[in-house]
Amino acid sequence: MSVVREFTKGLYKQNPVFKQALGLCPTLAVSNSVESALGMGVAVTFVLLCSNSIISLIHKIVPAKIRIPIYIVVIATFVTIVDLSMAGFLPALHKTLGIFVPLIVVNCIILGRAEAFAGKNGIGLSIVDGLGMGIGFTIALLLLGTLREFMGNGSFMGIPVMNPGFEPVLIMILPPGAFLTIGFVLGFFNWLENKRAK
Amino acid sequence: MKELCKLGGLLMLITTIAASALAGIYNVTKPRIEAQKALQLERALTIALPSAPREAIFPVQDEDVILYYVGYKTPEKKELIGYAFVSHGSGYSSVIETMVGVDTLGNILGMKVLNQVETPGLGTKVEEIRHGDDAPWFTQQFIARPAGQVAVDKDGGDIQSITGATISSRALTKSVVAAYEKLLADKAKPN
Amino acid sequence: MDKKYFVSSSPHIYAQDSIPKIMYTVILTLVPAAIGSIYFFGLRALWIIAIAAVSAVATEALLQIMMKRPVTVYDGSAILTGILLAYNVAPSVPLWLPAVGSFFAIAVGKMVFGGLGHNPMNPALLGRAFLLASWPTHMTIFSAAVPKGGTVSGIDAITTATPLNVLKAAQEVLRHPQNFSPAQKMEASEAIGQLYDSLRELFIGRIGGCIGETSTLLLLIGAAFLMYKRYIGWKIPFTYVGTVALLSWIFGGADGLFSGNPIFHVLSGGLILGAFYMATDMVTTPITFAGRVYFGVGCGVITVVIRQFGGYPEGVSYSILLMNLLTPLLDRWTRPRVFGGKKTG
Amino acid sequence: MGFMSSKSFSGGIHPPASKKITESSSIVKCPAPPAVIIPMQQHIGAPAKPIVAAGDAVRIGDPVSESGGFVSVPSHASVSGTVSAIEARPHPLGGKVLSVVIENDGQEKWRDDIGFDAKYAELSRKEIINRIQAAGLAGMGGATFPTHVKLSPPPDKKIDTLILNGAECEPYLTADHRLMLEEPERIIRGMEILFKVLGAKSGAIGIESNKMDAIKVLRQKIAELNLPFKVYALHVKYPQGAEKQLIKAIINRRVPAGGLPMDIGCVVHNVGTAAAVYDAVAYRRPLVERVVTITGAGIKSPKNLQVPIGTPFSHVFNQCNGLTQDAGKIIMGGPMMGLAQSDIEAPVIKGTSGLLVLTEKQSRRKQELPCISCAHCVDACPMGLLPKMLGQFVKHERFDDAESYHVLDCIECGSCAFVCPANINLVHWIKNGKLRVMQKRKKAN
Repeated sequence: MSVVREFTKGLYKQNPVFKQALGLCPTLAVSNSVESALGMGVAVTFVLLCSNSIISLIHKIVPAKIRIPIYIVVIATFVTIVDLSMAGFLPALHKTLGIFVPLIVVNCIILGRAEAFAGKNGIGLSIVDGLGMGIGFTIALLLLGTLREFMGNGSFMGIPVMNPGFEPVLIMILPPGAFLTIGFVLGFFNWLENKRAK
Repeated sequence: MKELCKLGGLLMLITTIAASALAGIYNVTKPRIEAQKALQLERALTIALPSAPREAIFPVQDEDVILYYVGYKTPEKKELIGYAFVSHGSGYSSVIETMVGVDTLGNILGMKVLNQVETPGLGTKVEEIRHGDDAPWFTQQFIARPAGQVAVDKDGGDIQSITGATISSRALTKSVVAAYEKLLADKAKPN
Repeated sequence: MDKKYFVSSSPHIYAQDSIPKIMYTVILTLVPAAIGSIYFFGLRALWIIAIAAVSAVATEALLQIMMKRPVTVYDGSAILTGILLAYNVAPSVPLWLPAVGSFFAIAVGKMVFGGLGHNPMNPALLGRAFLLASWPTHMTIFSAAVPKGGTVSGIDAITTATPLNVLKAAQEVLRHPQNFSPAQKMEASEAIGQLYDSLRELFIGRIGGCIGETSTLLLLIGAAFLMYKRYIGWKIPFTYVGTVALLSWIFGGADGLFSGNPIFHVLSGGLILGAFYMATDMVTTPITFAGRVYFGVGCGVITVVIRQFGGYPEGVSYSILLMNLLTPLLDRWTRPRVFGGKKTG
Repeated sequence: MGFMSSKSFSGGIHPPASKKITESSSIVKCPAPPAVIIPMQQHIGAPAKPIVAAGDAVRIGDPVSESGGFVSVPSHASVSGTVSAIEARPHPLGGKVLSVVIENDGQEKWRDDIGFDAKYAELSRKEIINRIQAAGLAGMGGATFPTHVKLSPPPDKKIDTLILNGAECEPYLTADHRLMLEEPERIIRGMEILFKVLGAKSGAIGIESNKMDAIKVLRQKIAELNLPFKVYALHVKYPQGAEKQLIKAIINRRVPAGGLPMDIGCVVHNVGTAAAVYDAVAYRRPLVERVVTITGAGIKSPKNLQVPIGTPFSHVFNQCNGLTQDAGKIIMGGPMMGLAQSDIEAPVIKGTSGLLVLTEKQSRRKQELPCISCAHCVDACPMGLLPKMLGQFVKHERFDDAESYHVLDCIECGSCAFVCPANINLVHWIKNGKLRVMQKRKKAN
């Protein structure tokens, strides 16, 4: 039962972006198209999964005083792995994501889960938690990416879905569009929550 | 003191493991990354000098710096087709890097934008491929024009600039002219 | 003797001003400019103004109904926002553009923050910024907007660009002479000369530009009435225009310092509309005496910096939006001296 | 604004004067009511203590109470008759206050010792102050500060200027105006006494220039009596009669924030008070009646009446043929700073300068709208405050901020609420804020 709960909490109830407002920097920066959102989501999920499992394995032998540097080293290692592999196998995506792949190191979702969950739980639950959070993050990015790409470019995954007369709302794929979109999406979820609470 | 050594030792251990893991990954991915880069260059060169086979295009270097490429009809350096070079122009929000190919008279044979981070929807239209086309319409305009004299309509030339993105359009034309002049200078240099 | 009398805190008499009265008066003073724009650009200008105003009112009413709040669209503030937005778009834009702009201005610029009185930035300008970022091609092309009896630029030979666009292009040539041919340089200096000769056209408004910004004369007629009614003060508009005049005299010329033509810079672009109608928006500007002076000067500095050194030929709307954001700080820094008190904070 | 004439102050407003209604009606004596109600608190400071008991017989001018401290004054019977009760009665400042109720016997018998004292000019400073306190004098402009206290500054404060306040800047009110026209001699003689007691070097009377007739009359009287006083015609602007603004306009000095006029060597008295000082010192006559302007669209026949202190409002209204059908609001004082009354049985007190009755239509305030930061209140504030901010601070219970924005310097003149296009009652919020800040300070001590 608790495995299911640890997995599903990241999807909505404790969604890192919508509920905890973590990892907003990459969320805002790379959600201008579905493709980069998906790439970023998968990259973060992979790093989260690996770092959560390694940290849950070693947290017992890591002294509290140096746990943060060690966590960072672990995370940075996996991020570099992702960065190099992406450059090797998916060069186009690597070019679009650019600096934001290395920046996953400082993404607070990953260190946050390490501190809040993996550093206290066993490997099994930590993997489930990392997977749930990673997928939650990916869902958030995909939602934003879909909205922004649709409005700002009239396309989905690069395929035009609007008729040629459509004039895209350019601002939506520019940085201000990210803030507008996430503002409205967060507002929507809060409104939903308030309505449910009543 | 003892604790410090213990902590330091542990940190050392972890970083060593991480470093070794990365070294392994690096070795695995390095050839692929280089291959990707080479592939990109190759594609650009093929677009820039469409009638020259890849094996017949040779870089001209000054020490380690590639100055330009020379393309022939055959790998045996017979029948000179033209030259390819990379131009750099400051656009609206980035440096636009373009591979340009010219024939021996300086007429443009082909062009491919290598790198640009212009405003999406405006400056990025330098790479826009219109529905039904197979090459970007903006750079297609350059083909067969003398590289030393290309200019956008606003500067009195024939290249129709991108609506709302005069700066990016102008950056491209100006960089091509400048890079072509550099090519002439480089060619004049004794190798 | 059972009669109940009203009891309330003093004072017991009030001035006759009210928010709707202020709003409708401002709208009224914008009418001459509207008539001017219809004369210069044709009926399409009227359509754009009407669509923007209707869209603004509809958006506000709709959101208020959705949020179950009292509907207060009768206060005139939404209409004013719509009209000002329409004044800030080119007469050639497609008709859906002002509708979308008004929707954004009211929804995101005003209602999101809590409605009238709570918005940190001028909603009309925010709407304009949104339109400019979203559909830059529609917002920056004036070639289809030739005013009756004039040209877009005020120069016979140049038909596609506004005076500020022409000036910017010509200055580019003159400031970097090494990149251009002698013929181009000749042409540029001639263009600048002709621009400076077209001041009369600029003043009347027989040039291209946004719907409401071109006619300095008609705008000033309205603004004078507002000043007479004391709905706008002298501090922000005069310091704003003064700063722009001074700085463009110093930095605005192509022949080095102190060679600019301040009158040309004041009359062209959206400065008069911005200084008298948007930098004076009560909600988003400082309430203190000194705050309003700094606000005007700040707007002027930013406008000139954008015009002279920025990527856009015009900087009025961004300068006002940026200074709007500084308003709370300006109010805090410039608290007036209490009667008989020492200078504070 | 920026350009400050020396005969004015910055800020302020121009409300419609509405003085035409009563400015040409001469002061008429109001017949004494069947019973008067003398509250023990008619002044700022400690309440007075009753010294009569139910059943006692009193004549006009007999004290019915004694001072409850230094900052306190006694009250006097304003009719002759019998004390019928000593009990809490409705008070114009709100609530119920201990009052002496006297049944009028209609005899109008005065106390014996009241009469002209030809040697009053020879009295010592101390004796004059004692007579003034014994006469129960409190400022008649409305603030009701005990007069003798203002005449006894601490030794380190040298007073060089005496200012008489005849500005009467409140709309509608004409009581001071009529008094200046009809009784210039009492005013100037009273001023002479005050001048002497304070040892001042210069004396000035400030009158708004919409009362040129009064200015002329007083100037004539001063010349006639050969006194060194000056009469200044001031800009017609509200609140020209506020103490600090009046001083600024006449001698161009600013009372420090939180300070008193005596800090800059100045004392201000109302013209009505000056007249009462003359009565008290030269005639030993206590303050038992005063001029009240009864005005407004809700009054059938507006008048200026000489009303015995303690007369219920209802009786005063009857002398003016009563209220109209649509009378909606009764205000003691002027429309800018006056107090709305809920009970028309409350009595006229020493600070009652007017009774203003507005119609129902005039009484309804339009619905409050959101503040649009138009800054009209900032421009109007004569104290250099930011009323908009103060109102918002109080609304959000940010009393520390309100204090640091000088909420306590507000003089409650009402200019900000008058001009507010959003119909926000800023004075209400600011009064609240002052109260809370004061409570907080008390607690801290």
